[in-house]
Amino acid sequence: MTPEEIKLSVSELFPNATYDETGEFLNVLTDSKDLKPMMIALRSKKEFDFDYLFCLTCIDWKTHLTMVYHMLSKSNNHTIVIKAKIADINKPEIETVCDIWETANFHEREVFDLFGVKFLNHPDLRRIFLDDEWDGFPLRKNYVDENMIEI
Amino acid sequence: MSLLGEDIVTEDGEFVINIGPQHPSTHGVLHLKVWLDGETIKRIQPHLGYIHRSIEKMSESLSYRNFIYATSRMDYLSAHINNQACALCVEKGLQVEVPDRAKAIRILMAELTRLSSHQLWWGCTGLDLGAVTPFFYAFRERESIMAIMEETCGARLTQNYCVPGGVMYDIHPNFRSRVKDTLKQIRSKFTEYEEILTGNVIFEQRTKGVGYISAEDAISFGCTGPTARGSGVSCDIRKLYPYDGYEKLQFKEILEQGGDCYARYMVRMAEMKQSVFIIEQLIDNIPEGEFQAKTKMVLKLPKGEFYQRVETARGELGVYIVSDGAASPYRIKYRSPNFSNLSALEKMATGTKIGDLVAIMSTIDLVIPDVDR
Amino acid sequence: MKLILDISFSSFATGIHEWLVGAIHSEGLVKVIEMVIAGLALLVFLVPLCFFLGYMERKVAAFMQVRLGPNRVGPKGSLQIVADTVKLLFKEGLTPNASDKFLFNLAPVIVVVTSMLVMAPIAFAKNFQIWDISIGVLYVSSISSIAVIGILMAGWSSNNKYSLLGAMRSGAQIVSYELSVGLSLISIVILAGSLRMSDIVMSQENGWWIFKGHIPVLISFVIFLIASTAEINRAPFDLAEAEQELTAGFHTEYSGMKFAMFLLAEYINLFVVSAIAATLFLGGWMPFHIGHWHTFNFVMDYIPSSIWFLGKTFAIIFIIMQFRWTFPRLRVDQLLTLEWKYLLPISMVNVILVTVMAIMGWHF
Amino acid sequence: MKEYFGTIFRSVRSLLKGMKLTGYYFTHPKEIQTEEYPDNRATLTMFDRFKGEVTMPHDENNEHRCTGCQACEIACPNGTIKIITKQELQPDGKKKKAIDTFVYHLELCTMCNLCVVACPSDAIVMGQSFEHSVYDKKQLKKVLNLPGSKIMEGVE
Repeated sequence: MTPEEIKLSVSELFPNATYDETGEFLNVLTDSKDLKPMMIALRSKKEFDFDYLFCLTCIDWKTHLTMVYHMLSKSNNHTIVIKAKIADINKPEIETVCDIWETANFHEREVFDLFGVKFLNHPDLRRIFLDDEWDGFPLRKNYVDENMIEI
Repeated sequence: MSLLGEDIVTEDGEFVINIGPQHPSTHGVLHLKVWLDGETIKRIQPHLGYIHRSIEKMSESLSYRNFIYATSRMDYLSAHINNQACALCVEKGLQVEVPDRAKAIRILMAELTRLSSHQLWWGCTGLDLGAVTPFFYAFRERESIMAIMEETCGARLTQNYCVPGGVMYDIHPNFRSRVKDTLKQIRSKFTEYEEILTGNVIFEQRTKGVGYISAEDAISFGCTGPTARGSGVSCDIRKLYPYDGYEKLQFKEILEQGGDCYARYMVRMAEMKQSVFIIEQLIDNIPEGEFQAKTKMVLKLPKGEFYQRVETARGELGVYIVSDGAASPYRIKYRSPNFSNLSALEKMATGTKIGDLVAIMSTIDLVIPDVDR
Repeated sequence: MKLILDISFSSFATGIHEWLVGAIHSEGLVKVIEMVIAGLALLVFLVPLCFFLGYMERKVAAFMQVRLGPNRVGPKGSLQIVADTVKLLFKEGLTPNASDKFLFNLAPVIVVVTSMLVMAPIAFAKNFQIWDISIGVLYVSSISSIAVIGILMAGWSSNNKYSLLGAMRSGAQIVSYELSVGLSLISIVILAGSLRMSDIVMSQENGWWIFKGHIPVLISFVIFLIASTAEINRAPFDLAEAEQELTAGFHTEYSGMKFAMFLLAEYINLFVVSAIAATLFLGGWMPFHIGHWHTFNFVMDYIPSSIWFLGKTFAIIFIIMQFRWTFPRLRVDQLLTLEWKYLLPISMVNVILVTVMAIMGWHF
Repeated sequence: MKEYFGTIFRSVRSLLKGMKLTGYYFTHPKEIQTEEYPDNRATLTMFDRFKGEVTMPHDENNEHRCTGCQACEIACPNGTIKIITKQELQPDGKKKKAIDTFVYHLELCTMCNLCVVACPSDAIVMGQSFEHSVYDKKQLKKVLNLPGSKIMEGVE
């Protein structure tokens, strides 16, 4: 499907979603609460069939966090980017997608580790790179480490 | 006695061993916690982060010219391809047209890198399965590729040859003849590889039917590169989303349907031949012209997001740059192939023996710095 | 030259015996002193032998792997292994706190002592044998299986999970491969009609068994080579150590001198296995003779018997080393499949064939 | 039964193939690849582009080409280079910026070559030396401009 067609089909299902087509891919902007049903639909509906989640990350915009999901459909060969806004930066929470794509398991643990986003219903949400005792979330913009050397 | 103490066997009778972080076959500092039943693996839990260097955080404070060098230290065996991905992503943001000569040089270097990486992998696979000798044969050929790298880029492993807009300097005058000699040497040694490892009955038994992963699982786990192509998933970025002029070249995407260690092995063996084929097409047809496009002294990407993916020797590397218009990236994310491939390890290895775990790890071809970043 | 050497061994021994009898008038004491002398002679022979085998292994491996190998210490690196031994001697012999200390220290001794005991009935040259026991072959196969106790002991007492896994693997492996080794030895015993080593060697006066025994003996020779490689835990059957899987297997926790003893045992075992193969299948110290070519046979006789024996032994050692540096390692279940599905049935059938051949007198 | 013996036959053949190859290399010592490194130090030459360390070439008059513009310092991703400048009195009475010390921290350098590329006056080049190990970390901090050196005539 072309980005326009995807946009039409998505907006039929989720009228609240907004779109951003300035970049390379079609960006669908949504709220963190609406994410899970949208992801389930994108994975299971035959016309979308986004079976390959190739990138999952988070961006700290200082006022809020944005989860970014890059998805691809191997069968239909189209790409989509879902951006879920997490408004509460002090206690960020979002539904996990690792029951839809297995790869999300590790990537969500990475985001939890470095951004502190809590993924609800994640089967094994532990820090993946840092120690369990680590204080703070290093990729947040407000993270300060007294050992950090400024060059 | 002490053997029945809690040190060795857990309360519910499970036998847990820690493979790594210092272990001969984890290829770095991977730490696997393995639950065993006799020799059979019941569960695996990878513990990562032993060489987490926060390259993503570092890059946020470096300029667009400077952050590229750090990616050589991610997947150090395909350092050039990592650099290429970053350079391509920055070029996408700047909308710079790269000269054809630079593109050709980049592809040549990328394929040489892939060749050397696969050769090292081949040697290590033999080593992991207990055959020490292939390792030295592989390194013999790899050495001549390293000499090419050293002559043109000035370094053997962490070349830092790609810069936004092209390559750092032109190829060395000896480049063509040296590449041709190397290809001749490598072509003649492929039969040796087959004699000592591929056709060996012990090797076949160790790899065939071991570490199976289905195509659906491979996609779901986000496996890419030879790991996924061994299961029949078409995922070669060079074919699907060509960059730097791969669309003009003739080569095959290697697919195997087996899904086991042997299929992954065969994919890589065939990819070596494809790389040789690509280099042979290009080596006499390097276009004349500039090796670097003119760029500004200080690079500033426009506000927006840029995603570039390339095919490294291990799979799909994605570089995701979020720019706020400043001279350094606001957020940068490397979607590293090994991180996703590693997550499929548990799926592949559950129910196999310890010896198989070693075979599986070596055919996934893990590079731990790329996992940890 | 040949005569001098051959006579000297027996006359030397007789000379010592007579001198001892003359000096000490106690039969028992003379026996004890003679035993001590023999034991010391064996030790004096073994240490340089192991140095040489270590050097040989490194060089063979290096040449097969397109590299030079040790070339720093001594001429062509020949003293490298001596330097390594000295280093091991001076290293601290660690004993883990949680280990069973008595068994932990006993294990390497058992492994070394058993491998040395097997040396006793081997005929190194004409008339040069420590103990020509009448059940030589049986003695060899029974004593060599004690080594597994040492390995199990080492693995268990280290209180290390890798060691335990390695020891268990080794136990399963040695117990099953013992059968094939035994059966292939039996085929020669049937042909020679004796268990005594000297008789077996003498029975090959007119040709070695590997030539006289047609294909069945060739098969049992190959089976013996494979099975004994497995029994001495060498690659491709080195599952008990399996560096890439179990780091160092049963001797993970050993260091210093105790580790050196395992190494020593490995090389002695290698030599013993090759020596037995040479004795049983290739005629021991017996020179190479062809039927009625008297001139040829005469020339062959001029080569000293000890050279013949060592030459054959080292040829087999080389083959076993080449196995190690060529093949990948088997997995533990495949190892057992190989034994129970292939080697054992074949050697059983083979024994029957040999028996038929021996009864019918089809061999030369 | 046929399959059973076929397996044996094929296995033995594949194993012998491998042994043939190792046997070939054992009997052909000319194929040996080992470079006897410390022994061949006298004859060992690195490739001319080899990136060993950053050096500042001086000519026979003890003059270098560094203007102290700090482009390399900005280009360096690791803070390897620190340039301390001073104001030098010119013969015509004007003051001109010049380097006092060019500090190079070898322990931080990743040999990425970005400083050499950035230099507008070709004052620094990559050296060929690669034996950098020392017993004290302090020895890795180097001053590249030689004592008493000054800038070459005509370099701006």
